[in-house]
Amino acid sequence: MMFLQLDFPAMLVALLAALSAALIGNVLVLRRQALMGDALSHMVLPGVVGGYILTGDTKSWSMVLGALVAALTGVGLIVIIRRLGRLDASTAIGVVLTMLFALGVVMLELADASNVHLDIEHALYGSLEAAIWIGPLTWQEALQPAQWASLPREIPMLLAVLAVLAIAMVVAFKEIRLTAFDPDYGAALGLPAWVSELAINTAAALAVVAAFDAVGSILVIAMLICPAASARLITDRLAAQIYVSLLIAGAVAIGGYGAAAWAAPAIGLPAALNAAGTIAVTGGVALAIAAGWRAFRRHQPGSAEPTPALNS
Amino acid sequence: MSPDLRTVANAEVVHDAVEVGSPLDISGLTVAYDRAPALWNVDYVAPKGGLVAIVGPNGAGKSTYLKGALGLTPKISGRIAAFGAPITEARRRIAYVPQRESVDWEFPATALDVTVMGLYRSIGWLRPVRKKHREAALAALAELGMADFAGRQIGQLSGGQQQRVFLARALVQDADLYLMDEPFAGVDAATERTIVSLLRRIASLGKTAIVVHHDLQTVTEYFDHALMINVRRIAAGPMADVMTAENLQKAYGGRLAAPQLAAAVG
Amino acid sequence: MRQILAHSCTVARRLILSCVLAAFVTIPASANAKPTILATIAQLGEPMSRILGDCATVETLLGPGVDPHLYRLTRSDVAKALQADGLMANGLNLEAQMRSMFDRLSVRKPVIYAGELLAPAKIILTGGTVPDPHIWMDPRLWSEALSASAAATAKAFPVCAPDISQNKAVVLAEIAAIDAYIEARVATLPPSARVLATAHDAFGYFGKRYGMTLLGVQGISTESEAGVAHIRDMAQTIHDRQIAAVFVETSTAARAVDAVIEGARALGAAVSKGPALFSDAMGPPGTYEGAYVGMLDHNATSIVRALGGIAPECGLNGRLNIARHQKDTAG
Amino acid sequence: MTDYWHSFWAALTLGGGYNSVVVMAGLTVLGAAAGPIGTLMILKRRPLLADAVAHATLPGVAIGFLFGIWLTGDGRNSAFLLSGAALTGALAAGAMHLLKDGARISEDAATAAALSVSFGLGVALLSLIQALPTGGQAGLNAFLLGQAATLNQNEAWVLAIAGGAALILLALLFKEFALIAFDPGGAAAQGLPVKFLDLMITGLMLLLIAAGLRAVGLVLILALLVTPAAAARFWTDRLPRLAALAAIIGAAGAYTGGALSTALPNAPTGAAIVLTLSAIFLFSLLFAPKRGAIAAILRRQSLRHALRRRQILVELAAGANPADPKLARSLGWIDGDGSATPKGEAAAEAWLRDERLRDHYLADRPEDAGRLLAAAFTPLTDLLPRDVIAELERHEA
Repeated sequence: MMFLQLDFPAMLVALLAALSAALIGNVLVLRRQALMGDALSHMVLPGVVGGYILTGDTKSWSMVLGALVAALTGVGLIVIIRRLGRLDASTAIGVVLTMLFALGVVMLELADASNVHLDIEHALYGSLEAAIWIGPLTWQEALQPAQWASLPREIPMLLAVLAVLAIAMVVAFKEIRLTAFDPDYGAALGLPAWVSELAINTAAALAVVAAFDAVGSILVIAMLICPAASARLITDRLAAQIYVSLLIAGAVAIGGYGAAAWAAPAIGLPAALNAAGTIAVTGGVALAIAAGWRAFRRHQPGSAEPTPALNS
Repeated sequence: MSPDLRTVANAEVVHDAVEVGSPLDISGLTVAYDRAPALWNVDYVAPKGGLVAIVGPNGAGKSTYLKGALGLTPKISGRIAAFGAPITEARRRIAYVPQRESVDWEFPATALDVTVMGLYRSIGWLRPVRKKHREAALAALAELGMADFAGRQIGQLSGGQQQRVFLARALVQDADLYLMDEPFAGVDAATERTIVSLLRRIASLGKTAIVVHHDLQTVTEYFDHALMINVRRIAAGPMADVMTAENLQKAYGGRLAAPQLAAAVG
Repeated sequence: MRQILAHSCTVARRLILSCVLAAFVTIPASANAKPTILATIAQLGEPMSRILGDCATVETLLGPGVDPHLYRLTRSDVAKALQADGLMANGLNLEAQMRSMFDRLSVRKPVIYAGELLAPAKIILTGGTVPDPHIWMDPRLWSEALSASAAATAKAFPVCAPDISQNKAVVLAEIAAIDAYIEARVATLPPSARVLATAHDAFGYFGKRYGMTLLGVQGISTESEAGVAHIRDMAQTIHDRQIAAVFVETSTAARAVDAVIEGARALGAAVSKGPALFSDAMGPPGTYEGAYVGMLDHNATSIVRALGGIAPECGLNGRLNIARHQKDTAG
Repeated sequence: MTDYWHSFWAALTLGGGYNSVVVMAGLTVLGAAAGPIGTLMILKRRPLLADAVAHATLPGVAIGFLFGIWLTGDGRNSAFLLSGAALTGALAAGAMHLLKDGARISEDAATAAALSVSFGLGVALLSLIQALPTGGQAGLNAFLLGQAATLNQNEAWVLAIAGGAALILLALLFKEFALIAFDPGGAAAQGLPVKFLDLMITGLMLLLIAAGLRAVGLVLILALLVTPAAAARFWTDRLPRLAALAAIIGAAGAYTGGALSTALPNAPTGAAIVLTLSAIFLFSLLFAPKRGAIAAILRRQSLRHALRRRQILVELAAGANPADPKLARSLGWIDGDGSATPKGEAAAEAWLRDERLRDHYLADRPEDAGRLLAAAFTPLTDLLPRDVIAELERHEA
């Protein structure tokens, strides 16, 4: 019963969030925008505060919506500053990230919102462990659709986000590949760089903000990067990279949760560890293994042999 | 006003006349990235059919010319028409071959994947790549002697092979105008021969290729027209008319060694 | 089930929902001979465990020195909450991270929000709108909250009703005694010295109860950033009003207080850093300060002595060890 | 309103009281040191390494705390906390390096991975600490925001010493740093210890983070490292000036932001400084005279306009009717019936002459084409020395 009520929903939320993050993470890694997740996690603050100021409610869609608005504004600012100032992406990210976060802190003070427990931690680091499923007591009950209504609200939301991302990935796969690989050629074919930049950043902001609300920013930032970067080291094919990254994301989410929940107490620690943090660390372990494997394979003789043509 | 001066001015005005249906008709193209213009008031009407080399010293704006023609770089002024229509309406008929160094060759894609990109526009945005597209791309690769490498990740290809992939991508597009940015840079002799024969075939089909080329030794051999620029247009027209010692001096100044000059002028 | 008094509309709505659902839900634990009740903070858990006596086991979630505003749940905590037969929290948004989970669990087991059982008029509203959750700082008010919580517990666990009625009086009498002690000790302070300067505004109820003016360096939440103006003004006030001591708390870092003291001293004030007070957290379990009465004794005795009033060094019950808790406030 | 101006001015002249002076002094030195370090980091294309390193101090703080409990029973030992933070910060920088050079992961992905994984480790360790029955973990995780307003004298001294030491090292080794930032290959050829110097830049950054992070928070440190350096780029290209300007902007932003936070109620210090720096950045981005966005737009506009005038002159010189009679008439170059005025004739003639001289000049020195054409509408006589003009005119004759 404990597993069904406590661990199963938390693992499901972690899994769905990790899969969405990994999916869009593949695109960000290829486009060298891996730091977007970190940037978003800071840039949403003024939106969260603004959402609170407008509605006076600390836990509602208004704050998620505010976060999304702030995220899109921040992304737009980064793009504009890059273009106007001819700065590289990381510099523009550093400037905009600190600016918007500071703006959020000032809004927090001016609106006297600091009187509320609108703590930034809570807004940004939603708790994975709190996603319990109170409904069913047995697996038989759990299989009845009537019980699904009592699933944590994060699950349908994350499922929807994952579905939207997956469909977008499939439909726009060739455009994503084209604009990530050779934006100039894409523009020469009639697909301007700003269109893809806007579309991808919007999708990333949507996915990331939805996942922040459910599992917190640490897990999301790690899952944006680690699975995709690991898969990139393992395979040279884009489609394979995406599938491998999803596999890694799933394994890391489940494995990391297991390590936090059971392995830690089993080795004598006084309590379970924070699951989001442990999943992030597990993602790092996966990346380290992939990097090691790549280095090992490079030193193997014969790795540079030509491979036969694929008749696909 | 001296009659001599009047002729100069006349020449410039006459150049503004639009030759209807030319594959590429550019007038008054001025592009500035930062403060100094990269291209200054360049007019050029490409011939229908034929191989044109864009020559000029480093930093003369040769690549900028191609990008400006394609609308990839914001221009200060200038009119661009392709096949008698605005460039946006003619994109399908134009194949662009960017510089090889402009992309990340570690990118997870095979030679075939990259070649298929040439068909993306005719497939249509957000529509899937089908088997027939892959077959067409494979045929283009085969034409450039790359059939055996279709499934190879592009980072594992040699420089010449990578260039061939880019050419296959342009070839599969079945365009009427080819804009190539330094295709001969850093390729092996075999690839160079392949590119030359590809260019000849383009010309023989009555199509046009405009190619940025930096090697003055081979330019007269490979091409029949030239556009010589050094920020401004120095000269344009049939190869022999352009590659004069006077023009070369105007474009390159003291930067051209005597033997090169001799070879270029022939 | 569920003697949860509706404090707000949302709670009321949830309550209706939980009552409806409760009709179909069996509470396995109610069959249990000795129920387990999980309390979030020790200020609630410790007195409740004594009120419930041997009838129930009361566990406390947050350890010493933990800031409940920022506490992050781990699986162990959620498992405890799932396994417990009843849950007790302060409410009023103190346990921000846990609220939604507790609300969801309320369909399964009694969830008591002690602070929300009080009449809304008694709750201090910060900035006119936001309830201040640190009710335990006023022993009289907290007695009411404990009393109401005990009644709610007795209804939820009828088996415990006799124990509760037996123990409640003892515990509440102890609290009344400490309340009288604090009132008398604060009275020894000259009216001008009745100013309590602390690192965060956890002492609103304390100040209201005993007639002390409050000065806070940070806002009510531990997650906000102060401006220089605020620090400077506070230093100025401390100088102008000749305040003898500024206090830090065990659950917040002491930097802000250090800066204020430095600023005041630069103005020529003779101000010292008072002993660390317990605000959101209490002392280690098993010690005198780990109990609610001991915590209040520690706070009041420290405050009165540091501000120049008269109070016995070892507090009301002769068990205080103020020096021992100083190390927690370094840095 | 005037009250605010008054107290702002008082704060600017160090009359804002003890706390104000301490905060402004400490942060101004920090800002001055962070500016040039940020400049070098941007040049080496790793401006957000600081972000990763700062996040990576969290597990170090947690480890230092646990270590302190294990050794002394008390976690709040600042020596342990600080060395832990420095250690994991350095480890993260090293891990990033390995990922980037060893595994060929791009800079941004390596940074993001190091950042999120180390921060995740920190969060996991903190959840362990909060379960310990020891207490005293207050404030361990409060580093995103920091409390710059509560800087005390000791901390200000630490910042001043760390910042001052960094500035002195930067000044002494600036040539070497500049060389390895621009041209590591060349620097190695000259026998410079490139790896060591590279490590030193990272080390200086780590020093500032270790000294300032707990006091002023991650966001302020990051802003002091990135924003002044980015803003300075709009004013100059030359590295020594760039670094000096970044130092000045960093110091001025910290100083002014500190004063603002003294003068205004409810102005959080760190945020006030970040926003002051952001304002300087946005001002530079828009209004810098040469590289600013507005200057660039105006330059394009005037170039476009000049090209239109030139076209009219071409047409006039050829005896044709201008295709843009409106502009030609407004310039007084043609009269009502479209024929050239004497003024127009003269302008056309002057232009043609200038163009011819330009041709002659460029025929000899084609490599000057870009530069000479940048000033295409300035009369050549204003651009070239008189003897060169005379030489060209002889040629023409």
